Amino acid sequence: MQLIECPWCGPREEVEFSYGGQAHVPYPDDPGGLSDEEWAHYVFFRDNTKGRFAERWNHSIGCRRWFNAIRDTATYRFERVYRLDDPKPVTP
Amino acid sequence: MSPRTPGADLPEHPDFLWRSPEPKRSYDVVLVGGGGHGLATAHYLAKNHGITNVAVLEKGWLAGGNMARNTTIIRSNYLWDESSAIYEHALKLWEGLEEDLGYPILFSQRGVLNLAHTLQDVRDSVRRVEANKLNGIDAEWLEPDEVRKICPVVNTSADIRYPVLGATYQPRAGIAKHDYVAWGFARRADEAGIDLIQDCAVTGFATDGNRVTGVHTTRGTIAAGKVALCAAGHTSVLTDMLGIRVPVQSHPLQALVSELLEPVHPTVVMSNAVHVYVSQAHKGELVMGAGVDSYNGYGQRGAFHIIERQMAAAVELFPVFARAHLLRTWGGIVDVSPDASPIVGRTPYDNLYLNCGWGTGGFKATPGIGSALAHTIAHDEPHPYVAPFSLDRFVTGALVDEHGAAAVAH
Amino acid sequence: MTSTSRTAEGGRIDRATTLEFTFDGQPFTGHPGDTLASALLASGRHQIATSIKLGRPRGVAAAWAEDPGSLVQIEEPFPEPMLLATTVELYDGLAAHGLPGQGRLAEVPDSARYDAVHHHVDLLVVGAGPAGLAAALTAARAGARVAVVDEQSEAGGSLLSGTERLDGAPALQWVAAAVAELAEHPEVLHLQRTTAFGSYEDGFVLALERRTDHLGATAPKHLARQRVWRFRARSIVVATGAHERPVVFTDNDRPGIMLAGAARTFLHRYGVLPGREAVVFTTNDSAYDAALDLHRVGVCVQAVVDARPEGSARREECERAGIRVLPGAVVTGTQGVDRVTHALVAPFVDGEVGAGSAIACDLLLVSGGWNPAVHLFSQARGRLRYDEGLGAFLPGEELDGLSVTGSATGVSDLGGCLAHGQRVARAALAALAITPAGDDRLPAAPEAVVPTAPLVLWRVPDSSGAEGSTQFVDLQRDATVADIARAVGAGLRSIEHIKRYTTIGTAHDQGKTSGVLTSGITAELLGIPVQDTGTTTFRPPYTPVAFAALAGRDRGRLFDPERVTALHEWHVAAGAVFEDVGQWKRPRYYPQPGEDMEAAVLRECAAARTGVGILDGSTLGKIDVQGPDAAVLLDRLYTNLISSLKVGSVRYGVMCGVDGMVIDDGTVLRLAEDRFLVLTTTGGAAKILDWMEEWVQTEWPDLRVHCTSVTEQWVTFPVVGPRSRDVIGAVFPDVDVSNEAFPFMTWRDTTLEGVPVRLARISFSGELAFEVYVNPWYAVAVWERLLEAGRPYGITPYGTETMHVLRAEKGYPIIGQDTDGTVTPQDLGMGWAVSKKKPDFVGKRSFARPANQDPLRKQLVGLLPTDRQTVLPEGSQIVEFFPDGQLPPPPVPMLGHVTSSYRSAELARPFALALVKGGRERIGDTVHVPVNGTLVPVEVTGSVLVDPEGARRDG
Amino acid sequence: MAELLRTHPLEAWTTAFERLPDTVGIAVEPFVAMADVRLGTVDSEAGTRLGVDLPTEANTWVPAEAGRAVWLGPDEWLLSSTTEAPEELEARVRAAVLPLGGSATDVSAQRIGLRLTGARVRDVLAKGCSVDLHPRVFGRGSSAQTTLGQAGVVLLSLSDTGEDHVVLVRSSFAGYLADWLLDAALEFTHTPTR
Repeated sequence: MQLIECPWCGPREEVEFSYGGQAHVPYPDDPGGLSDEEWAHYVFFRDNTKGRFAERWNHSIGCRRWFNAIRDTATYRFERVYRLDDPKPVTP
Repeated sequence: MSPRTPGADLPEHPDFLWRSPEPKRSYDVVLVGGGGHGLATAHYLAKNHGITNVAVLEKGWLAGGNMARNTTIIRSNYLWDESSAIYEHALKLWEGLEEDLGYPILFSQRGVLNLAHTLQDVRDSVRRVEANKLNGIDAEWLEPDEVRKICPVVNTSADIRYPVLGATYQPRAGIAKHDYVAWGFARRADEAGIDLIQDCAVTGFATDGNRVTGVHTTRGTIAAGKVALCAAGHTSVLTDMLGIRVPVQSHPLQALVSELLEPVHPTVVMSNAVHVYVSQAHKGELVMGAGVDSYNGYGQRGAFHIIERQMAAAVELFPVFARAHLLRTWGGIVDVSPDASPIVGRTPYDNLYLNCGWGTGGFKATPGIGSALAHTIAHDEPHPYVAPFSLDRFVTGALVDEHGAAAVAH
Repeated sequence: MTSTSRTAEGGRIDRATTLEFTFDGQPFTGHPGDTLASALLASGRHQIATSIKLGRPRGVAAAWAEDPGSLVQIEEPFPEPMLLATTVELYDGLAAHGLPGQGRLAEVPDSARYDAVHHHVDLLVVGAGPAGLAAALTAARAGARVAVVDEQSEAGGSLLSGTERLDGAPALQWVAAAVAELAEHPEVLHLQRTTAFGSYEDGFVLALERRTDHLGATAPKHLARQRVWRFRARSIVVATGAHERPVVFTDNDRPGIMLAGAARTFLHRYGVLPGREAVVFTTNDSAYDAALDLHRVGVCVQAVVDARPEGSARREECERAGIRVLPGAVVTGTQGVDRVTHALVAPFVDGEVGAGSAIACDLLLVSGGWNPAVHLFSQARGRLRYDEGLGAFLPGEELDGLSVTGSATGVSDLGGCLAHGQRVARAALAALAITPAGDDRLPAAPEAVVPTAPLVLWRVPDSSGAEGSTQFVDLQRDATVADIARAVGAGLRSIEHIKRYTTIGTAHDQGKTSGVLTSGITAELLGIPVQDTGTTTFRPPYTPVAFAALAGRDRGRLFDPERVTALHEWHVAAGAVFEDVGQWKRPRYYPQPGEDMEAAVLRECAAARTGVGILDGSTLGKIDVQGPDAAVLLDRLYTNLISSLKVGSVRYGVMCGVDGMVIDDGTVLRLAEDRFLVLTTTGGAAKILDWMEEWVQTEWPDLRVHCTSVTEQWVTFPVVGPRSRDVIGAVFPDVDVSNEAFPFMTWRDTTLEGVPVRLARISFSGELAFEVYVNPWYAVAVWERLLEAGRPYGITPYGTETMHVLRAEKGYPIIGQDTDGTVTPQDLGMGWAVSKKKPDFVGKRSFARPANQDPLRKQLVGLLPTDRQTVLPEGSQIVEFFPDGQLPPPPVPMLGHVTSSYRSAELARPFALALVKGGRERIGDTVHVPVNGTLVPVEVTGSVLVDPEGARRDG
Repeated sequence: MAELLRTHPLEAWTTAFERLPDTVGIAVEPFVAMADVRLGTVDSEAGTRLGVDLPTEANTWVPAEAGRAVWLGPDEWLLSSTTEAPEELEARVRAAVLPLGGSATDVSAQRIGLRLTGARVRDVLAKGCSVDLHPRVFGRGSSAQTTLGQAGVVLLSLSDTGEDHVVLVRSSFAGYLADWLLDAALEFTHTPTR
């Protein structure tokens, strides 16, 4: 049972959070202008990185705020959490 | 020798299993991933197509990934025609596999019960049973008293939080001994001259236009006529090297085992609402699993609260399990696709074949996908069983949505 | 049975009290403080069971959880499968028997309680031996929040097994003082009988406390039998000691063969003489203590057989006591049947075994060195390092927040362990910015004697000709050196393959003694370094944990929360039959005496269609959406246009996922220009609120809108039927309920006795209907007012089943029943609810994909069995019409399936809704539905079967 | 007509709560008006308009005139009032925050409150709450939205001794939580017979 640092509520057990998959995948500006393939990539395709991964979390049992995190999918260790309006950290 | 105690042991393995060859410079076919699917594909390439200049590359030890970590449930009672077709193809092969491999794989057709706890579970279950029957798959809907007859330790009291309202039952379904299965395929492949190369991690691919020409590994570069990826949870790591995007996400899936117990549980029970699945394996241990951990993870471990919830479900459904002991927990990495169906077939590279996205269905599909993928590689044409599972279904929208429809995982 | 093998005095047992128990049906006695194993040994009973495969007699080989031999089944007071006699504390009335193979589960449910407790500490110390106690004292004195847990019944660890002295007094006096001091500190939690069985990320450690087992039948029923402690520690000190490692030799499994340290434990802690004539076989100095201690209490120590060519510096000590020491010698085998009678001893030179001789003994003690108990460190993903000198795997790296101390790091002397424990605790405190206390004294230990270097010896070559087939590596699996050799011969190289081939390490003890031996023997056979072989992975739990302990209190009623509405007690009193909808308990129908469901539902439906019915619809999800951009948000999430809705009006809407599949539906009330009340399905409530929040927060943070759940803020009572206007008009006389003043799909606010009430003309049945919304504080009062006012019209409470029939007759789908995640609004015939005007909404783009254009998509239609009798089972599949009434052989192509099916009072026949391929094109066709082996002909119809013109909604 | 009777979801538990010893006191809080307040920026103007300075520190609550203001998130609070009717509170708060771009929603019946008092209350809570409730960490003025057992709760500390808490729980979960608490308290309530 990991602790996840909610940017607002502080560290809480992982059961209080829900997972939102890859971060920084914006809704397309003009879905109607996309090809079927481009649209499919938005709907279904997400990176599945082994290692540092920028992803979305929601403190669903707590403050209900979404936030982003850089987490290592191999070790599960959270390297940092950041708010939605923060830019994606540059990962080495 | 004294008479053996119940649950004493399993059939002995053969005196020889496989060589540990040095990789050659070149093979006609390179299969990346020495798990169940890679080994089965190797076997059927040799057996059905006479293709033996084949290497199976395994980054760790053979069958050490999900093959070593699953709960060994075998069934074919999936909802959609496309799914039940390939799983039923697999089940028919399972039924002759012991003979084919000359290996005691302990395939025990003890039946699988999928319990229904809500009215919607009942509707979904009947729907699946009726579809299975029309597809020629053995399937029955059982009322609670019939469930109790098949598995007396299931709590079918109406007075529990989520009473059992009935179950689907597939009598031909069952379990097998996973290591024996993998080793049986491996030994046959090795006998056919196929090189099983362990401790050989793929670090990159050599490509030329639309073709993959070779595989860079920790044991050198290996040229390849055709390449197939059978790496389950690690598929994305490989496809990332090739610049191919595949819509799978890798999640931890945990399982656990108890000590050896006198037989109490004669079948396999799965429950989605009261989340747990259980069988009692050959030596007498209870083997159990539950849902996947929510987040992406390659760590072959999950969080313990999943296990605790699973134990609560187990004791709720099987009150007599209360003082059974959890002996060992472990985790695998399942690659889950958006529609909970596999992704198999051709790729943007002419001679590269993809086989992934099996989620929790990988083990039961082993011989089926092995033979269908071997066919696909040999004929350079998707076998009819795998054709519906092409990558482009996500573009057209023609999904095979097993979780949306059946609500039955594993 | 008398205690033939008890010492005259000493030990930690209460000799004044006698406990009676049975083993294998025979009566025995023991004392408080005994384990089942010590009590049996005290009675001279060494054989506990027979082995699983070979049926060989097996006994007590160690003194605690590492014992591979003493598997027992508890029968009384309650059956519990497969425990070790060495870890079962004795109590009066215990009945057990030896267990060769499989344990037995009780046939009745376990009524014992189990629970779990969260506990936060600065420092968690695992193990109350010398190093652990030193660490705990250091932290406690610094004022830190400390927990110290230890798996034994009392603190002391290895000190319980020996004669060590501290500050010139018996070391256990210091232990007692340390325990007393810990108890003085209010922030210290000290738990014995508590096994830390798993360590995870972020200082999370799970421990099992056995709270009442040792009390046997007198255990208080209101206390949890076992408790899972969920520690969250800022820092963890692992002081779990070390397990002694045997040396493998031929016939090394007979009862009476025991680890040397275990013999000291039985002697000093339990006052048990484990034998009369002993041979001690060792590769290191630690076993000399066992030899000397046994000698002191009168055991005839026949020989100390030391595999090291030069023996030990302690040889003289033994010889002074008259104990023969044989350096450069090994035990090559044993004799005996149910107890060892002879050890076969032979010279051992350069790895070769010479000619030997038999030495009579009834106790053969073995020590091959010590394996630090690194399980928790390894579970926390710590890397292990093989130490050539010790022949053991040690912690190979520093971990953040977890340190290992004492003999778990390979330190072997008492003073060293104490100092190490203190040092590690101080470092941990420093990392937490906690200042150690000034007065932090540890007792003085006698100066450590530097031991003679140990010899790493995994096994003695088999000179018996049996090729290792009776050289047992894993006694619980009857797995031998020959098995490992066979695995290696089969081509296996990985320790994981060898484990699976031989099954070593898979039994109850999970390889506590066999794991490292297997690595060593495998390395030897393969000719590679042990480091390269490695170990198999250490996985939780460290020792087995009962399922029920992990289930804790989440059982029975508390397994999963039951959610209920404010009217639940009323429903119960009214005799409702409930349905589980998610976690909600909803009344399904209200049978009257003698009614089955069908009769009740026909009655309830008839009331709603001809008179008036009333439903508790409070479980519907409700979301208050406020803000200047509220309409913008809803326009983006619903397929239809919401922004054009007028204040005071209501609109039905559909929501899709980005894949264009329907995820929820419901009505939307516009409360103000900037405020909407969104109704969701019961199951969709939480999901849709999350869905809205996700879009607002992650995609459209510029939208000025807030979403708040008000599901429990309002009860919702649909009052349905032609007489509903009379009822509403009577209860709310200040509301003009005429169609003109209060048209369909509008809402009005009013009050009842000053309490705000909202009324809405919404109909999920096609009938004239009013929904009543009120604060649930007043739910019962308002419900009863409505019933009272409806009495003249025969107002009839109805449940979800009737609701389903009524809506199905009107062709209204239930999301999740008539849809399955693969259904679009167009498939449901709700193209009218998909806006053509809006440039975009969630899911719109997916409607343009090729698969969405397929004319054979499944579409929602009605089905009427032509026999006017058969109620098609929901879930039934639909096939083409076969004129001969026979199904062809499989596979039979399927056209779709029945999603909803009922008997209709209104239609006077059964009907169904179904998803059928190209269904709307098939209206008028007859198709077949296989039901119980026969084909039922059904006519495909439109989905609206009752009042297709919608004439009834205005009464 | 008579005034409308109010019924509490935990009426049936009253006797069980009354039987508890002082060390694990559980009492149902009276009905109270509550509003969920959303507001982007909290400044003195907001404080003036609302009559309470909303706490901006996470996991805290402050007393408000005849009620409390509980931090629920960076732009969300739970405001209670013992003197106003639910609709009055909502109307007043909504009027106060609307001009500031905020919103307010009546949630008076969304949750019910339980007052937990006594020396063993922290032990009872620790059986199902993973937040550190040590009074040095979770003293008076602390709050947490978290889970207790399997129910989402808002937990408020009312003392610096760890012996006085309020648990707010969704009304539909009230019965579950009441059962859960009584079961958790059993070991402290049972009179030993031996």
